[in-house]
Amino acid sequence: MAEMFALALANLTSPAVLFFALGVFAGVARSDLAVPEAVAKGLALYLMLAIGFKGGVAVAEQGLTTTLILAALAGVVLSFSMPLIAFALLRIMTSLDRATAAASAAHYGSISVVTFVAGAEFLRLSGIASSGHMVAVLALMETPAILTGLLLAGSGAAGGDKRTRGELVREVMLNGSVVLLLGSFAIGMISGPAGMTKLEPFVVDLFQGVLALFLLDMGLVAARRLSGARRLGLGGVVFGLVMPLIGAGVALGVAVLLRLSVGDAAALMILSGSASYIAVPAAMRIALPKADPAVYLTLSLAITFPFNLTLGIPLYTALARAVLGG
Amino acid sequence: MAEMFALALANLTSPAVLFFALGVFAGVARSDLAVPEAVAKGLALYLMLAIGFKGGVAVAEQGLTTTLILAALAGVVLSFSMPLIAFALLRIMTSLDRATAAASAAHYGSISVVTFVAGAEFLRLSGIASSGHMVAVLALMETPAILTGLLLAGSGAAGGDKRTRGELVREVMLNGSVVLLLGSFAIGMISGPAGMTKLEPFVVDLFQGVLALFLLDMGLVAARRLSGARRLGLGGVVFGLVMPLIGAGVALGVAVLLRLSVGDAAALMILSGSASYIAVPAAMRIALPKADPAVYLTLSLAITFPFNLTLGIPLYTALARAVLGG
Amino acid sequence: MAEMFALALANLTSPAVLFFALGVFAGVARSDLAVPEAVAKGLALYLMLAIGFKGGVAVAEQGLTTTLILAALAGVVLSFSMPLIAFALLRIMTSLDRATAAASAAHYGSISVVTFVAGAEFLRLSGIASSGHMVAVLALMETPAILTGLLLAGSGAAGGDKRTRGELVREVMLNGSVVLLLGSFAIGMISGPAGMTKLEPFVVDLFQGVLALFLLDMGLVAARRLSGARRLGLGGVVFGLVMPLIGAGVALGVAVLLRLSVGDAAALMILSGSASYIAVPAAMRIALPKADPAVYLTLSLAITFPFNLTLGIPLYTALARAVLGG
Amino acid sequence: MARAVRKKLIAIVEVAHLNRLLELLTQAGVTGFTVVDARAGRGLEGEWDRADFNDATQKKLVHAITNAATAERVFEAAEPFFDRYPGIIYGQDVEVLRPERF
Amino acid sequence: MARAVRKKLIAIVEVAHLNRLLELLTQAGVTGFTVVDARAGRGLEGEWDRADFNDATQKKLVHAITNAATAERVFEAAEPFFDRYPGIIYGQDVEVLRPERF
Amino acid sequence: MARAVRKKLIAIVEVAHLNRLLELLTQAGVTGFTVVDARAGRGLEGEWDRADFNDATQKKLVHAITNAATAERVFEAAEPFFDRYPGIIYGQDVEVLRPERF
Ligand SMILES: Nc1ncnc2c1ncn2[C@@H]1O[C@H](COP(=O)(O)O)[C@@H](O)[C@H]1O
Ligand SMILES: Nc1ncnc2c1ncn2[C@@H]1O[C@H](COP(=O)(O)O)[C@@H](O)[C@H]1O
Ligand SMILES: Nc1ncnc2c1ncn2[C@@H]1O[C@H](COP(=O)(O)O)[C@@H](O)[C@H]1O
Ligand code: NA
Ligand code: NA
Ligand code: NA
Repeated sequence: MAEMFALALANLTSPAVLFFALGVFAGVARSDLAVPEAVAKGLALYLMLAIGFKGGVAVAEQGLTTTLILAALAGVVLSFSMPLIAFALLRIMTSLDRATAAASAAHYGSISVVTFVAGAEFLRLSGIASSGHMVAVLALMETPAILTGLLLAGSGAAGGDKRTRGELVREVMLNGSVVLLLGSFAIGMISGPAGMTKLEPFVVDLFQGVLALFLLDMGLVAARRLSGARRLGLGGVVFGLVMPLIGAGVALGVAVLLRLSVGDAAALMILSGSASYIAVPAAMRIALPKADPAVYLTLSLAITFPFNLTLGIPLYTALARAVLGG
Repeated sequence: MAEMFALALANLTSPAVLFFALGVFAGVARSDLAVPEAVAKGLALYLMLAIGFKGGVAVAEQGLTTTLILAALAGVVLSFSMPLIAFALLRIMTSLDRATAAASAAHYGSISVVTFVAGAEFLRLSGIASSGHMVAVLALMETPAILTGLLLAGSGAAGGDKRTRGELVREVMLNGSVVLLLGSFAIGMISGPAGMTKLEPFVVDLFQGVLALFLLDMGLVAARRLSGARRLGLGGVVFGLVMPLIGAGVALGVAVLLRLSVGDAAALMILSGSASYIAVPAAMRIALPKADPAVYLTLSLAITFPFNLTLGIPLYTALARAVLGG
Repeated sequence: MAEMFALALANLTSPAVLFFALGVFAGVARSDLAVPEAVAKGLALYLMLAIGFKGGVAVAEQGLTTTLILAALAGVVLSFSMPLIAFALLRIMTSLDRATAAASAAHYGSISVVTFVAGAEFLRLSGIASSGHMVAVLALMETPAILTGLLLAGSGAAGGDKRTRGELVREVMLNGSVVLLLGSFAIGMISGPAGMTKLEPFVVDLFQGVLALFLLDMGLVAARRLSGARRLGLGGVVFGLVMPLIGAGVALGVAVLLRLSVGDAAALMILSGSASYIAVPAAMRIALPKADPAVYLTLSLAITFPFNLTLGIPLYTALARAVLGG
Repeated sequence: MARAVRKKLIAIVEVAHLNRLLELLTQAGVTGFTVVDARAGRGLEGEWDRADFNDATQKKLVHAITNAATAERVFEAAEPFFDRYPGIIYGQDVEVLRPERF
Repeated sequence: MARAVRKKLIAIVEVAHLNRLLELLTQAGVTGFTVVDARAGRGLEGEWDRADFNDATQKKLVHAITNAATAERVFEAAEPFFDRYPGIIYGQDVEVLRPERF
Repeated sequence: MARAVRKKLIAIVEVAHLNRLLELLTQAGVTGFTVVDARAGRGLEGEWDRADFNDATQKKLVHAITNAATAERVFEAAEPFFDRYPGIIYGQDVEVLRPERF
């Protein structure tokens, strides 16, 4: 218990979380501090390349196991199903229109790469590192939720556009972040430890620093999005805090069923509790242009992400430990 | 003496100075070599993050001392007062209008982060490294000069704009570079050596390389600005070479009074002798839009900065040693 | 023999080549994966700075030797003369107009920095690392081909523009990539091992990672350019595959004459077999605006570059070994 | 000297729908266009800014010079397009060199 | 078909004064605008270039389509604005779809 | 209120020829201009895109507000220019504040 508090405190005083807080502060105080768009995108590419590659190398070293296959299945099922819960809650708790509620719900089935990355680091420091293959689970969880979101939106989706649903799915599956994550994972698997020798200073040593700079920018963006919280209403804000707990809770149940290790269980909880802010918004603008982006971006970036980064991750980890021991 | 010459030579043949020279050469020869704007800004963010963070960690390890408080006070006083001397000289030596002279003077009270960084490296190689807390002094010196500049400009400042002086000061204090420097410093202090373990490969190992690339770009910019030197006239150019000597000289006097260590004295001289090229120009465009930016940017970037980088730093260090021993 | 196959396979499964393949895949599948322009340019600057600097330090350590002077001479002669062969072949094998054929031919006399870099890594892994001074040869080979190209284009070049040929040559020689490469080389020579101590984590440790990210982008660009292959016709495509073999073959003959080491011979073959995609296209837009850029960019980026990266480099290395022993 | 007059069309469109708009232009007969990145803006849907590192709400400006008949076809096709997707389109007369190009 | 006519305003303004200009537009009744980054330029104050890594002299282009009455209010408010700050503003007629938006 | 009318010129030009075009403008008497980066486009020579990390085919937009006489001089000088180099130029009337500037 005391140890968990110490870890939670270490999380809050880690450079990554503090740089996020600095970004939020600068944004709220309306400083002109800004990370150029191209640099922010470059940092995002780096993070996805590095995380995918390291995951792939880890799997190359451990081999494909049934645990991976089970965890992957669990992830896909969670991604498909969480938007159903989120949609129901949003319809009850808020007065959002159907399209916006469906689009927002899709975000909660999918995942946030940066939340996962911060969580993986926290697990490592807690001595219960998750397996490398959880990166594959992460990549697989990115897109299924989008399909559920489209179903929930009903006939309004892509309203009358001549594009078939098939084309939509193709565009969504080929989202840049999905391709880079899965591609880097595959490259890590193929080039294995020999490849790691070459890329280690790049993908491992620099990682925490790049993450800190990226989180500074995420803080700036979150602060800008905070102004959209009024549009959400109290119901919306509460949803953004409760939904990650539900996502993580359901994932814990699944992890118990599948007898995942504590680390993998916590990682699955973090994934399930996190909300997408890159792949899903892009897909929603294509498929549901009438859904209000201010709503889902505010929910995901300005409410759920900060919650997970600061409190969610230590909480999920503590729960995983309490339930699964370790 | 011979040792000082050897160090000065080592300075001139260090990659950082040589990359600056390469940039100047490419610019003067009108090569199309260019560092994309977003990359240059990204490098600047990195440098401020790294320098702030390292300074903060250093203070976390050493604790807050009276020396720091004294040096900080000295820095603030120097920043407030140097523009007075600069303004008087500019009015005597050049025919610049009042607003432009006031805006230019403000640059010389404030500081140049890159000059400080190059100087800190020089001091380290000279075996008289300055304390980590000099970064805090640097951050505190950025803005006071701006206020003096506004006072000097008189009623012309913000000419008739409805903004109150209070708003102006807020905008100036929340300049992105100030926020990032002070924020990173605070993060370094809070996360301390544990934070450093995570970020070391990023903020320490890469530093010299990023600095070299940044200096390449500064060389390109300085060369572009050189064409503005005609507008300055001989008086202006001489001012740009003499003023840093005065700034450093006054700082040396202050350092003797406060009994600073040789390293800290040299660092204070470098700060006081340097001229801002990010925070102050931005503030002057807001507060004194009628002041001619070609004048102050040329002075700061194309005259004072190259002088300090190549000759000023070794000279100030030699003076500090001669006067304070060590 | 078996060893060569193992090395060729290692090449194909190296992260660099795989990231290139990922880029091609993403581009062909029309994923929206993209490296921001500014980031791609920043990576290119880094690669040229790093390769130039490392080459210069290597020469500072080894000193200027007759081998270097001979190799440099050979490189310049190859650069001047290969466009003649390329032009003749293009006129026979394709129906391109004179200006486009001349512009394309110029690309094959010049060199591709990334091909060289990938080749140098391959040679290192094969245990026959080339000398540091081959970077100087590379830099010297960039521009002579452009002059030959202009001669081949005849009076059409710069058609009626008032600029003299002298101005054109100046612009070409001051191309940003040429200046940065030669400048970094000079800085490496001047600052030597002391400079390397400072920059090593930047220019050495990160190199493979940055290269991988850059190759991802090159894959994306190559895929976009592939659509231009139709315009080339079969003759053009065959030219793009045969010409590098001819370039490498001639270079091997020269290397035998000059008694270069196996590593240097292979490096010269790689340079001669590679085609420019930065300096020469830029020069051709200035000097031969009527030549079709889709043709030469497709040839260089979408045909010759992928061929060299995957098959050419191991092949040239095997040939160099077979002929020169080692 | 009186120059030939052509129509300049400008559309502001979201990045996800850019390719669809360019197809629409091409099908209407537009032979040339230039795309420019927008940086920030405000419209019916509220504000957006490129600094949001998220492409979801990024906008592009598309300029195309074309003849009057083609412009009219674009306007007709654009009506349902901008019903569905965010953005605006407008036109104006411009004087051109080499009018036969457009 | 004759399209409805509205006014397009374009202002070139320094980055430090952008927010003030947008406020001016909003107060005059403008409901939509799009900002574009300028790259380089020359004016009364001399030349500037984005490559100066220094935001001090960076400029932005602001486009806004609006109705004639609002445009007139903007012009009036812009006069003292551009007396104080560097930059220019100009207007032109454009044909629009969905004129009720503006 | 009726505003003074001036000419706005817009040229799209390749990055390698930008300085030549600016010189041409200056020689014709243009005193101010603003350059904007284009992102992608299509013309007689086919498509191009900035993402090609290669500057060879990058384009810039040059805007310049000037008076009618200067605009005419620019058009005349631009004819041989755009015969030789890729790109287009066109003009239109705009209403300006402070007309004596242009
Ligand atoms: N009146 C306008 N003037 C200029 N740009 C506009 C205007 N209205 C909308 N826009 C641009 O078009 C985008 C989408 O508009 P909307 O569909 O109204 O949200 C906005 O974010 C602006 O960038
Ligand atoms: N006549 C013009 N045409 C186009 N842009 C201009 C013109 N005059 C000024 N500008 C732009 O507005 C900026 C500020 O102008 P100024 O206040 O005259 O220095 C210049 O740097 C240009 O980018
Ligand atoms: N009709 C047009 N409308 C807008 N931009 C054009 C048009 N034609 C050409 N351009 C732009 O000018 C560039 C060069 O044109 P071109 O010389 O026709 O290849 C193209 O790549 C476009 O960016
Ligand atoms: Na989730
Ligand atoms: Na100073
Ligand atoms: Na070659």
